[in-house]
Amino acid sequence: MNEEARIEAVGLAMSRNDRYIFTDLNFFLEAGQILQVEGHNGSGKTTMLRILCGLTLPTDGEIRWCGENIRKNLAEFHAQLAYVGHAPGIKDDLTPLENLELARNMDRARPGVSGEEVLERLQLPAFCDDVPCRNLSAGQRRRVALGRLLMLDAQLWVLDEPFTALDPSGRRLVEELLSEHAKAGGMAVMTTHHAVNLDGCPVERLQLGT
Amino acid sequence: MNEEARIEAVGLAMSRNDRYIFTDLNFFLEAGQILQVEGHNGSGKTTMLRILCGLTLPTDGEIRWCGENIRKNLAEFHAQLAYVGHAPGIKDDLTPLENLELARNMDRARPGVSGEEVLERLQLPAFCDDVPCRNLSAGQRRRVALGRLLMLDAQLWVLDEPFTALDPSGRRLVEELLSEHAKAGGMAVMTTHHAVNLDGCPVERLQLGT
Amino acid sequence: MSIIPNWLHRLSSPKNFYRFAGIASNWCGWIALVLIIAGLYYGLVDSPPDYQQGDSARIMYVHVPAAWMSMFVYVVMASSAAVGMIWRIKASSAFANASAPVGAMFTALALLTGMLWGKPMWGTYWVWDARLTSELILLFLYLGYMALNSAIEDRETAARATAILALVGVVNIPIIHYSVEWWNTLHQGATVTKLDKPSIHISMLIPLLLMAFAFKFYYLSNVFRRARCELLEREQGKLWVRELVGGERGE
Amino acid sequence: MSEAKLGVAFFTLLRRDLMLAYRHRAQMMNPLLFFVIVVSLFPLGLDPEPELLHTIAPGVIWVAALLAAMLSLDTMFRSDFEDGSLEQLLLTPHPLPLLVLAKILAHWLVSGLPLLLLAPLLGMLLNLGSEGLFPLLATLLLGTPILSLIGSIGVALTVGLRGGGVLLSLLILPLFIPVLIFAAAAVGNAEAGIDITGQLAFLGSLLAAAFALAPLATAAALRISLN
Amino acid sequence: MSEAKLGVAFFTLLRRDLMLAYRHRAQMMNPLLFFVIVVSLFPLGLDPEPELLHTIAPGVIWVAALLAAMLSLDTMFRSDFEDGSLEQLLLTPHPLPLLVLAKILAHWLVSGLPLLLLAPLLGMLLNLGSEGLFPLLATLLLGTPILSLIGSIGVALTVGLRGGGVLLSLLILPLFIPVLIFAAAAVGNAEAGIDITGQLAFLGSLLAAAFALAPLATAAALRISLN
Ligand code: HEM
Ligand SMILES: Nc1ncnc2c1ncn2[C@@H]1O[C@H](COP(=O)(O)OP(=O)(O)OP(=O)(O)O)[C@@H](O)[C@H]1O
Ligand SMILES: Nc1ncnc2c1ncn2[C@@H]1O[C@H](COP(=O)(O)OP(=O)(O)OP(=O)(O)O)[C@@H](O)[C@H]1O
Ligand SMILES: [Mg+2]
Ligand SMILES: [Mg+2]
Repeated sequence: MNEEARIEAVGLAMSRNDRYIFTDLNFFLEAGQILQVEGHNGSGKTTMLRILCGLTLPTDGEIRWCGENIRKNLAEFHAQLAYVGHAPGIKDDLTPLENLELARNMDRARPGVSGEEVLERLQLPAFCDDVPCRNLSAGQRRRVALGRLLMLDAQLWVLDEPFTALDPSGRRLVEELLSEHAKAGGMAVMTTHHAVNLDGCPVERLQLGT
Repeated sequence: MNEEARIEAVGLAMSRNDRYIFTDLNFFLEAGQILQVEGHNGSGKTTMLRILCGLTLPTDGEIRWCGENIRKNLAEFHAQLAYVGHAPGIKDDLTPLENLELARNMDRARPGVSGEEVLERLQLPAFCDDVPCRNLSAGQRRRVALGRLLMLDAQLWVLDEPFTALDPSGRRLVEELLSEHAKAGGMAVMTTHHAVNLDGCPVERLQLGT
Repeated sequence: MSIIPNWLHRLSSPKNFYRFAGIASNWCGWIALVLIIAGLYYGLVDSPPDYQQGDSARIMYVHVPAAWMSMFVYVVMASSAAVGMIWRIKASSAFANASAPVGAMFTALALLTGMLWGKPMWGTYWVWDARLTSELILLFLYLGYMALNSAIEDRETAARATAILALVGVVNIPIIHYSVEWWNTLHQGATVTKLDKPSIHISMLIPLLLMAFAFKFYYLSNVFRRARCELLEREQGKLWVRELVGGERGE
Repeated sequence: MSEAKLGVAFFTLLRRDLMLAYRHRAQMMNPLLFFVIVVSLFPLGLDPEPELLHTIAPGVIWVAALLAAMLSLDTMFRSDFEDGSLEQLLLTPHPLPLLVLAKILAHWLVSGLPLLLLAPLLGMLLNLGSEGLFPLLATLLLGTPILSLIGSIGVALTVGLRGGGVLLSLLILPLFIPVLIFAAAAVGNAEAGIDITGQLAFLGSLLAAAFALAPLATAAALRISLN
Repeated sequence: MSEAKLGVAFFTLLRRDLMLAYRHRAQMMNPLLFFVIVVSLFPLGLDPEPELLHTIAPGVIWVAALLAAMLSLDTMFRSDFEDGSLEQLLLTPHPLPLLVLAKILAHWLVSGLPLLLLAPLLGMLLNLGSEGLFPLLATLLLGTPILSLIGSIGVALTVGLRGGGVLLSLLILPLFIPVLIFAAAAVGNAEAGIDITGQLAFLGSLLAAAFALAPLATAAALRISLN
């Protein structure tokens, strides 16, 4: 991974219905760092993450990837990005494996990783292999969605409440993934209302809406 | 509230696509008790709660309210019930207040409670009063959905992951509501992957899918 | 449960039904074959040509029984779907599901033979009169039933949803039957099924009835076979199926 | 102890649906505009000879009404299903068929009634004679509620399914056909000076039957779809 | 370091949509059946005289094709929007217009092409003469891709909205009208023995323009809808 990578928010402001949710937000993140965005309900965390990905246009300010506004070269930025939001982003009519293969082929794949390995890592029960995702429980679907992180070769992970619907073993799994990612030089921005415990990795915090 | 109230599951079994999720489940709950259903992802918690409400037909077994199968008199059972599931059950195009009034008029209302009081209790910011719910954040919408518990005069609460998307203050609020409800003789069945801390109220536990 | 007679209840367990259906399917198949041969012989060789329509009238021996079957099967399908829904009898829902494609086939056959017959009689393959149209609707109802059935994943939910659809569609059956009276149409009025006295010659009536029964038995044979397959699939986890499959493998 | 009141619930639900429609006034106009557009497509697709238009007017107006009703049906339960309001409806202590009836009534008021108001104008566009106008209105008045009632069954059956929209059409269009045939024939006959009380009586009895049975079937279908 | 390949992504997306359609074979048949049903509605609503049917055949078939295309459009992005796949599509490193093109192509293969195969049969039912058949097929071949292309813009604009279905019709039906007019006129003319190369050329250039512009517009609309 790129050791020099750096994502930066400069003077970010966002208004919805003529009410500012946040103004003049500045922060940056470098390779190997993890940022947890905190704030009460409605403080603008989801909105901020979507701006960070380039899905939503901020009212003011910009996001810079390696010093350059992401709008300049969105494709290159997206090649570095993996996003798991509130919506799972998986097709209900396909099996978990098909969904993972799909994610791989649509984006920049992590070399040498097979769908089966990822499924194993996600601890889905065996019968799930040939069951369409619509028949999975909330937590099982969440796991499939998180599988995207393992299939893609992305340096920046953006995660919106990744622990939702996961049982304790699932939460531990995500924590492991995060600390491995950070150790390999990746970076991650996430929101969660829960304490995260990544062994050995410091977690930066950003407080919104104080 | 009815001191004699009692809900009981007798020999419950459920199969989905010819695979049994659980079999021969028996438990009961009496006035003033709270039951937390636990289990790993996919162990059948959501399915069980929907059976308990009478939304889903079990493959085998039955639910009894005060000793009588709920199918015998579904209307009377539903008059005692408030359910908050994965889906919020609120209309996105109405304001929070309109949603609460709606819940009240469609069901058995708690006497002497006004929508404004409930909104205050839910700690929604003031500007939310005349904003349609679609413009609220995930946690704010969750709070409106939980408002139903305060508007209705229900003895049995059934809650599927009520803490999802709530910030710490929201979680404390739900815990307060639960312990008040139990002290007043109500009963509640809920699922959550997190530890709950109701001061003074013991919480029964039911483990699924071991 | 007490409403169902005991023997029916026992028969309706998937295992017993599976065995019964196997035997019934074979018997009905043979009976159908014999009746078809007899019917075709009397119909095509032994009966006189129609005094008005000549030899083209012989298509009647396929058209009329097929048209009757298309309606009969729908009623059977709807009733057995309803029974399956109300008492949650898997065998009954499986029977209904198996009926749908057979019924659709008979309907298509009635339409097709009707069209072929229409060309010499009315000078066109198709007219939009009430009977023809309502028969076409019947085909759509069958197709809708199958589409809904395959769109719902959970078998039990699918069975109950399609039962409602089938019951609602029954309205169409009297419309088909009485359409010739309600609207003035090109199509023949009732000739065989008139209550007082059939206005058809006996030498034509016999092969017609033979073919009608042949189609009924063919339907039973076919539907039992399909229902067996569906039951096997739905009960694949059950002990009796595993025993059965294991036994046939010679283990 | 408080009691849940059925009347209050019925009117609350009715008012809620009307209010939601009103909040989306633009969308409320949609079935209407669709109706107008489809009707006006025909003179475009065909040779616009007055004589021909006159002949096909009743059929075209009725087919358009049917398609408009069908398109608007799709929204009847879908949004309630998606946001969980439907579950909550099933969990009230009131008889579901009556609540369903409130929703059907709202649907008709929003999407059926306006067609009635617009029909005279379109009839004029298509050179429909003045003898045909009253029968057209009468058949629409009797027929559009039937469309809402029967349609609700189909929507309830398909509400949880992917691509439900087209499946829905497949299920209910055949059931609408008798209405179409009788209604269009009535208008045509009236123009030709033939008595149409028979056809109107048939539509009326169809309406009565649908009114009695459709809410029950819809309620049962909803329970199944949510299972 | 691995590279994301555009070709792979294009065909993966195309294959995915075809596979999803195939998983729901029954639903794949739906636009077709809808087409058939609508065409058969007309003779019901009208007086079924062969002469009349013959005259209105091209118009009716084209209106039905248009409605069938429109109904099936609704599913083009909706399920992707609801389950978040659309967001993910926007976040791939590939040019969005090309990915959109893959989806449009899949849509046409599933819902436009089958209409072509069915049209001769329906033409026969409506007494369309054999001179009209080839032009009907030619116009459908040129016209249905235009419907998919233009339609995708409308779907992209309305994908996040409630009751989008009807709104969608409203947005795109007017855009479809030129196609309808020219195509139906071409078939009618051909039957009357008039030369139709002009009309076909017009449809062809419309197709070329839609092919070049629609994916760009759709991609831009999607970005806006997801903002
Ligand atoms: C596509 C065209 C046609 C269709 C869809 C059709 C459909 C039907 C149906 C549904 C019935 C059963 C009615 C009932 O039992 O209530 C029937 C019966 C019959 N059809 Fe056709 N028919 C077609 C063409 C014809 C033609 C061209 C003829 C001959 C002129 C014909 C002669 C008859 C006769 C004789 C019966 C028996 C009537 C009775 O006794 O009930 N049909 N047809
Ligand atoms: N509609 C359905 N059809 C078939 N199988 C289903 C359906 N819904 C759920 N299942 C299966 O039933 C099992 C239990 O699902 P359920 O949603 O009840 O789990 P859960 O305990 O709530 O899990 P989670 O903690 O992830 O929410 C899962 O294994 C799932 O695959
Ligand atoms: N589409 C929208 N239109 C108008 N306002 C919106 C929209 N989406 C969100 N908002 C407003 O923006 C604010 C921030 O919303 P956001 O979803 O980013 O909060 P959040 O921090 O993610 O909250 P939560 O913890 O509840 O998920 C909220 O007050 C909400 O009312
Ligand atoms: Mg959020
Ligand atoms: Mg769950």
